[in-house]
Amino acid sequence: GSGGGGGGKTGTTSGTTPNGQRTFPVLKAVWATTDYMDPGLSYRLASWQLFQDVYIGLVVKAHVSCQTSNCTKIEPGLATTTGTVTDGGKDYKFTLRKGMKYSNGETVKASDFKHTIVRDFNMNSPGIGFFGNIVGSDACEANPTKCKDISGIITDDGAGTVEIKLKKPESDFEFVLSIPFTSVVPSSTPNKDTENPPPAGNGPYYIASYNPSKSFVVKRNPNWKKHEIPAIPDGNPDEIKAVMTDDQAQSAQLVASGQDDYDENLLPTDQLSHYKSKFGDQIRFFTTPSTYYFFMNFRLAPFDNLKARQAVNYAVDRQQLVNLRGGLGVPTYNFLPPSYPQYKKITPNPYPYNLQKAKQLVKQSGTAGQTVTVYTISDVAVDLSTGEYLQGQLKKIGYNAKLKAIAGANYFTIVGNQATKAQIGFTDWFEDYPYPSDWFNVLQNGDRITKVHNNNYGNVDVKSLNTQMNKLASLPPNQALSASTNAKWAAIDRDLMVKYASSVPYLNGILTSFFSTRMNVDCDIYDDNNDDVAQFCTK
Amino acid sequence: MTVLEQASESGSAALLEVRHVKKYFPIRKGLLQREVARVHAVDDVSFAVREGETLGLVGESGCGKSTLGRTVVRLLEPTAGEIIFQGTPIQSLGTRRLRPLRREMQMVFQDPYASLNPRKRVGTIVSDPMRIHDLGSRAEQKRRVAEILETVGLSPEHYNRFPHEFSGGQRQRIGIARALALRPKLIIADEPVSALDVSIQSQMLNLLDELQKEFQLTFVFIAHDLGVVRHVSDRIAVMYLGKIVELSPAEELYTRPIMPYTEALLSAVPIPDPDLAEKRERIVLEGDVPSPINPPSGCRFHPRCRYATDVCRQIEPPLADYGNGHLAACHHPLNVDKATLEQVGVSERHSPAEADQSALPQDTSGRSNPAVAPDTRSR
Amino acid sequence: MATTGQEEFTLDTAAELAAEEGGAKAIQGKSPWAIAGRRLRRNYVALSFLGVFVLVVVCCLLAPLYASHVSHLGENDTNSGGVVTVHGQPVHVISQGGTKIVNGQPKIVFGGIPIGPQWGAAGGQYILGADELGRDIGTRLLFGGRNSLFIGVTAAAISTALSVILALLAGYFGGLVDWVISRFFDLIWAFPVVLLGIALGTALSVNGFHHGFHLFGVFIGLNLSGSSLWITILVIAFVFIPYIGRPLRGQVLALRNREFVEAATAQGAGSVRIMFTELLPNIASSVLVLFTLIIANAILTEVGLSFLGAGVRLPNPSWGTMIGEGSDKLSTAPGLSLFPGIAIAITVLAINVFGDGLRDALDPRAKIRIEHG
Amino acid sequence: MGAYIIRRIFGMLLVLVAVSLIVYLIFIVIPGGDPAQRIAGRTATPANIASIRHKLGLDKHGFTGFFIQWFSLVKQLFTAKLVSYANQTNVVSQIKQGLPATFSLSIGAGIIWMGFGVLVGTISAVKAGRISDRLITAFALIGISLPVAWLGLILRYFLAGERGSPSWFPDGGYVPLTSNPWQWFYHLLLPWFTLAVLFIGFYGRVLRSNILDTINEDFVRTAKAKGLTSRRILVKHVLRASLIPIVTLFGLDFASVLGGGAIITESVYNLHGVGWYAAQSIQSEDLPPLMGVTLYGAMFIVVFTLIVDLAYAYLDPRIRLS
Amino acid sequence: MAERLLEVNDLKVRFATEDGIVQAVSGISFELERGKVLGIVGESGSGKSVTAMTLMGLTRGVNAAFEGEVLYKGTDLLEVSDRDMQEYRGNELGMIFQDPMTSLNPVYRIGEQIVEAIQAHERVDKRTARARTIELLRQVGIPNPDTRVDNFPHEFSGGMRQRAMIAMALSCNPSILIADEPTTALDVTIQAQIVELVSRLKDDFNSAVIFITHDLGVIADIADEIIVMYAGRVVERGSKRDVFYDPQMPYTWGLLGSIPRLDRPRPERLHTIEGSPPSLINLPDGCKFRPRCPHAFEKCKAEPGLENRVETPGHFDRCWLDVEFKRSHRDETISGGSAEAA
Ligand SMILES: Nc1ncnc2c1ncn2[C@@H]1O[C@H](COP(=O)(O)OP(=O)(O)OP(=O)(O)O)[C@@H](O)[C@H]1O
Ligand SMILES: Nc1ncnc2c1ncn2[C@@H]1O[C@H](COP(=O)(O)OP(=O)(O)OP(=O)(O)O)[C@@H](O)[C@H]1O
Ligand SMILES: [Mg+2]
Ligand SMILES: [Mg+2]
Repeated sequence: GSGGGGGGKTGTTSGTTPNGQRTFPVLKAVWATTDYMDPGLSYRLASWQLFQDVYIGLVVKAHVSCQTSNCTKIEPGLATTTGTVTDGGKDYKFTLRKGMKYSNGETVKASDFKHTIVRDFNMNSPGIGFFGNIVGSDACEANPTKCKDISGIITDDGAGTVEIKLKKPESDFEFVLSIPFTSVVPSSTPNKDTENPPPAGNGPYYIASYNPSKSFVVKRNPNWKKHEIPAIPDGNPDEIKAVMTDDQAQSAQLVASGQDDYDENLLPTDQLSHYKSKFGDQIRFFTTPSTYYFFMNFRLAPFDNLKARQAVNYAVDRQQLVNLRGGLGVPTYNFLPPSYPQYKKITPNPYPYNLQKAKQLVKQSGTAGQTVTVYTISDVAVDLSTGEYLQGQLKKIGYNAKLKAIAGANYFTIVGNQATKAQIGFTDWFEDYPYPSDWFNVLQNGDRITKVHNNNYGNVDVKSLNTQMNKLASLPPNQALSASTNAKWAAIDRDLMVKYASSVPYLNGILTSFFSTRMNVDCDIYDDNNDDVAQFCTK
Repeated sequence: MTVLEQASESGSAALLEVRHVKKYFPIRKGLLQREVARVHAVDDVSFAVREGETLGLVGESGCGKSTLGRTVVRLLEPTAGEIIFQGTPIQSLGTRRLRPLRREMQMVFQDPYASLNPRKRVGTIVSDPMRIHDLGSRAEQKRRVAEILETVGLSPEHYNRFPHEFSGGQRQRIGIARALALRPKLIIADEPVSALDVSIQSQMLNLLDELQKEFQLTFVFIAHDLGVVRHVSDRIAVMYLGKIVELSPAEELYTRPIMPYTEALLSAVPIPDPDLAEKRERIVLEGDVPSPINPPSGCRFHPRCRYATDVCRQIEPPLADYGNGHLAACHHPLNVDKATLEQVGVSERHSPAEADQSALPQDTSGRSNPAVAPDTRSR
Repeated sequence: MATTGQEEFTLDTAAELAAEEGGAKAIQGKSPWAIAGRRLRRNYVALSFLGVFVLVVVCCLLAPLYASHVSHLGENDTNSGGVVTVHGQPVHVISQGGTKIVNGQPKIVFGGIPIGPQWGAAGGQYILGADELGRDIGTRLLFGGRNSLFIGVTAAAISTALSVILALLAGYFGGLVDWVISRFFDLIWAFPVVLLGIALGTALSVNGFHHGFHLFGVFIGLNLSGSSLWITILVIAFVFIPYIGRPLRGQVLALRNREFVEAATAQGAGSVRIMFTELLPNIASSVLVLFTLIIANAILTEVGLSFLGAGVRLPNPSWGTMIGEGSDKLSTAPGLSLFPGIAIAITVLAINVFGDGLRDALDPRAKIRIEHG
Repeated sequence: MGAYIIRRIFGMLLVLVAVSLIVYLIFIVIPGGDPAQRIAGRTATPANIASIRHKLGLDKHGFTGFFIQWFSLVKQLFTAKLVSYANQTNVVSQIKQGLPATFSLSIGAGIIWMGFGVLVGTISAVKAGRISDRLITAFALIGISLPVAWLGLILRYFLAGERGSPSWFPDGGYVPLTSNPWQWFYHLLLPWFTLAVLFIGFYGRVLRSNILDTINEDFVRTAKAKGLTSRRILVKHVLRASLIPIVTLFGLDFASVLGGGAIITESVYNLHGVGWYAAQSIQSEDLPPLMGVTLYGAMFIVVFTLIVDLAYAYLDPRIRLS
Repeated sequence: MAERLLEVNDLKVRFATEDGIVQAVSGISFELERGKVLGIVGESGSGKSVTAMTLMGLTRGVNAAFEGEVLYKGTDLLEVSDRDMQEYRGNELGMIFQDPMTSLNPVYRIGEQIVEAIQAHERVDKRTARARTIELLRQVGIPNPDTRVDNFPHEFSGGMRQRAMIAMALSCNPSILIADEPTTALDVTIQAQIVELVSRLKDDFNSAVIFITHDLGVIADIADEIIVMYAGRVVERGSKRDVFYDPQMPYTWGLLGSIPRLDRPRPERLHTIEGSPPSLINLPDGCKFRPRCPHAFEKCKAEPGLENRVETPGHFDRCWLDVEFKRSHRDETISGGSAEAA
């Protein structure tokens, strides 16, 4: 459609939010570096945090704080509703809002959605693994760069409708539609990394320029109409100017000195108390829906032995691993993070720290004295120390433990390769979207074990639970979030962690947000894994 | 008669024969390290050394004396020519085949400081050659070293000392001892006394003399001091720019130099006698020795020669025998009487059609050799 | 003719020395080495720094004793949850952090700060403090020193040995051999040292180095696991080759034209004999000086590589890895990188000062360029 | 001369080819570094990986595969098309972006270390044996004994940053000269000195011993016999001759720093220059940027080696280039 | 009587070395008049160069000690400060060294180095200085001086370099030219050129020359007065004819006899001075030549003074032997075996 409609109503960049006059001209920020500034390619928190206000999909995650509200809720985005589901959960229909425009002036069309998914395939996007359940995606999966069309996606630009046909019901499909890989970009976007400038945005902002690992500038989308999508706030800063660095100390100092307003990086754990005492409430801490855990390989000795796995669970003092992060973590024995409705805290504490018992179990298992290599990431100091800690503990309980540290960029590829034969090691998981199948089915499901690029690093394979997970992952949306389903997920969590001791979850991460003194931290909404920059306000 | 014929004719066999030896050093340049020029360090030199004699080799710095010496003992590979030692051509022998011959010919070097390994004890330096050739047991070697040290005038106590603890003259003795260790037949001495003070130099010359008698040594004695060469040599070869320009029995060279270069060289030798020095007429040669990269055409001495004529510029004079084993390469030989000249026939054989009248001997009969005192001339 | 004039050497001191040495006779029969030794013996500064170096080495060698009798913690023994008694009071080795519920609100308690230097207050434990896993810095410093020194000395030795052989071959044979070896030097030289070191270090540390062949059932080659110290040693040894090889080749080239080499050839000595008995003793003093220089530089290079994660692999301690590990805890536990840094500075300084004295005594003109930037 | 330079340039190209081959060799031994898997990301399908493998030519094996892959890397580098395996950024443009920081660091540090090195060396040689010489020598020795990484950390900790101690200097980072010259200078002061300390000590010592050697040269005696003033002898005869080897050193050191060799300094101070980029790529075991940076660095070293040789021939007329 | 330029009285020079104290020069005295050539001969290490360089103030240093006087036109040069000494060097006293290869700075053009010497003492502009340089080069016999002036030292041959050194030394018209073995490194033919040049220029520039050599032949050509040095001492001093025809010191005889001479028949054996020169650190007692002297006797255990023992005035020696004894015995040393051979 033409849909140029009431664009002229406000037409200016100054505006107000429901909270009153809170807009301000420039937010200066320090950001972590990221891999790409393209929703089809990027798979990092640093860029996804921006994308939530720039690249909008058919549906969106609620822009609310997980600390206080239910942040797992899905709300309509480009579509007018969260979709009409028919055919027992196998057919999703959406109607686009009228008159939406990209920042480059192009109109948002239904066919852009299909183009976006095809583009993902063509670019070998890391997101294409999410699209395997769509009818007609097989050819594209087999030969992504040659992908032309996906028959299961039917769009009608005139009517503004998008219909997606699935091979079988999928509990989390609505959630999948909220991640940046499905955020709609104009059909004119080339099928490759655009680098600078990134693809045109369709949210309240667009990324005006991007200088990889150096800086970016985000501006208001001139074609965004006020309150255009209810779930998405219009945003306060008129412009966001960010420099990018991974040096936590430097980035904190830039904000401390008032040169910048917001530190997207974690505060250096070493200086937490210093900053806290000096800047008090300008620093906020958020527990994220993330779990740090050690995987143990079910297929390799000694961890093919339940007792050995239990011994490791007893030997890991969660508190010490929290200490390693300077206190930025909540000890856990669950696999799922607490913010999930499916979470049920495992009580009583299944594995109180007990080296004696651990040693005993190792002895009983008959694996004592075996050589165990602990894998961890070499270029993140905390991860390295965590690996060293585990190695030290394994030594104490009777293994001949070795350490193997691998560069972060390569780490998961290497431990995810069966040829590596990684016995035990560090790993963590930050959700893609807030549904348990993103955890259990990806990370703990024996049916999903692959030869390379395996995400189930421990090759966890409990037949009965596999079936259960598969079943729970293929529910129509109306059943996916029911109380009984939630309870079943919680049971899986408990069985895996306690009965099978499949992994050693040890903490849920806490992240920091550090604001300069001119910022009003009360506006800070920590949603999912990120602050929502659009909602920042000054004092 | 050629040099070589001359050697064999004289009865005793030639120990060393050098035939048309050339040694050019390439000068490389450019993208592919092409050879753009050559230093004609030794250019077609022939001579023979009889057993037991001393052949002196004199010439100015850079004329190729050392290069010739080194080529003869195969420290350098000759560019062309033959080197026949004890009847064996050695110019292309491999290292292995050469080794036994090395026992028979040794070298003494000029610089008493550079020619001894500063990190070795005297005993080791002198016994090394025996060790290389596996001669005798350790004890025997040691005994022999003591013997040799004594022969060259050092005391056996010096066995364990290092070269830096010796004076120049003593070092040179060590160098000689090393050369003697294998009881060689031939010793090439490359300016063995040039670096020494006169008082030490005379000790050395006497020593070499004694050794020659004692061990029946044959010497090729390189020097630039005409006085020294005369003292030690039976025959003397004068080199100029890579060529032998005159070869003569020792005394005759001083009394009757044929080549103007020899004449000038002799006249330049300072004489430690104020009256004689004042009296004598000096021939001061103009300029320096030309570059051996582009040696002058014809006679190589012509740019500095006061008798030079056109023929000298164009035609290279051959080494001709003026009788009595006295050879010279010159278009204008000095101190030669008509009869000899005719017999040699320089003008007919070596002056082509354009050879002018001037290619005749200069009349030098009235002039004595300026360097030599009258009383010796009569001898 | 004139002496170097570097020393303030007046008539009085000379007279004293002459009397002491019993005049010129005393030096008779002494090798150049003995004379250099005599010079060195007079250089009290160099000697005392040699003493410092020896002390460091001895301390590091005694590390196991320290671990078993003083700190009661091994080099890799973690003790993160542990408690020590300081002045009779129990103290957590690592301060305990986490979230506490205060007034119904979760509140973050910062933790993970290791105990600082106790200087004996904890009965020999944690004299220099603990690291973030509760390991004893003192113990690790000594064990780390063992590794660092071992790496420095071994790498320098290997590098020097290889360079000497290459320099002898190149300088002696000249021609094609020289061309090939010189180009090899050029090639390593063309790499920035640190970059090449890190690249090699990183690449090899992933899976180690396993190349070689079997000959009659005996394995000939190198079989190193990724965490082996030998990887770091070989990498450092490799990158320094041209820095020693080039100056030595120059010296050999100059020596090769000296008359004593010709004399040896004229006697019929073979190439191997000439290289090893004529040439080698004459470059030996330079080799020695370069060797000390390279030890110092190898230790420093190890720091650079380990700091960038391409050197010694954790949990093996080395001074370099300790600095790297401590680098992000400078404000809460400065000792973590401060102590190893000081240890390196002292050790390297000692080697450098002694090396200087050695060079003055042996007096070769050794010049060497190495970057650590 | 012209032919000489052409020959040298030809030789330089050969060295660069060899360097690229070695870097490539070093990195193919990393078994886990399969670029295809890495590009594909954490949720990739086997097909996805296969197609990337094909695109990169990784599916070709054996000897030819080796050369095809190497050649394609080098070709892409020279056509500025080479992209990183880790995040697909263009290597050449990343290096270009690092140039301002690296050049600022190198040039500033170079001026400092050369200036101070010459000063220190000259003073201590002229005052040889005196207290000032001993002090300078001691400082120079300490300077070359400090590990750069440690020195940088300690300086950054004590003099910069937000750690309770007064923050006299900014805590790392680079401000472009064009955006704020003062901040540029201010941000670079610490890195300059950190990088320069080692060189100052080293150059000072080398120069000192060169001067003391030169003072004993015959031509210096001649200059004295001419009746020149001691200052003129020092400057015109002694320093001139003593500086020649220093020029060589400087050329090569400077080249290596310009070429991204100041990896540690750039990393410690988080200066996003070429060295920092190299460190990042090394940590992520990312071949293409390393190939780029190494070749870039090698190019500087090779070019400066030529410049040094030319300068040498100019400074010392005895040397004839051939 | 010509102007007396230089008077050296009992000059002593000692150096401290790590092996002990070197008595390089122990009591040397002489005078020098304008227009005269003083030849100094002696073996290596006898202190010739140290004497010459001490005159120029070039041996000063922390490890050197001096005694005695060096009076140049009445001023004691040993007392003159280093800074003021600059005025004398080059200007009043010019010096040429043995090794022309290393004595010129290889990195500056020949012309530049001479211009520098001129400008050090005279306020003249570059152009004038250069013109003078070219003139000087012409005077010392360098062909095409106007182009050669811009050559580097390595483009000159040894002889030409020594000529350039002479030009440099003479550039400021010094009253005294000190030539320290200027011909030793050169070929005989070139040596002859240089000797001739020096004696010619001495007259052109009206200066005095101290000519150091170890070659008695060279000195026979050029010197007016001769000093024979041994172990840092003057052992004989006299006019050229005195020293050559009436040598009083057995050491001088030995020197004369050791030379294989072209002007005499070849002797069977050369005369030699046995042994080698003494170490300057541990000098023998008494006459320093005693250990090597074939005529040494009891008295030689005390060191003889430098005295005039013959009828010719100005002829000094250090020998206890009786003059008559010497006159009757010296010929067998000097002429060696030639007497028998004749
Ligand atoms: N290895 C070499 N490469 C190139 N040229 C050389 C080499 N060795 C000698 N020459 C040249 O060959 C010529 C002859 O040199 P040689 O050393 O034989 O002279 P010489 O007569 O021994 O002189 P001197 O009296 O100075 O020892 C000289 O011009 C010299 O420069
Ligand atoms: N600056 C110095 N320090 C110590 N010793 C010195 C110094 N200068 C000269 N000597 C010593 O003084 C002695 C005399 O040396 P000098 O150079 O005067 O001898 P020479 O007669 O010139 O000998 P040559 O003929 O070898 O030039 C030598 O033993 C020398 O080692
Ligand atoms: Mg020679
Ligand atoms: Mg002298």
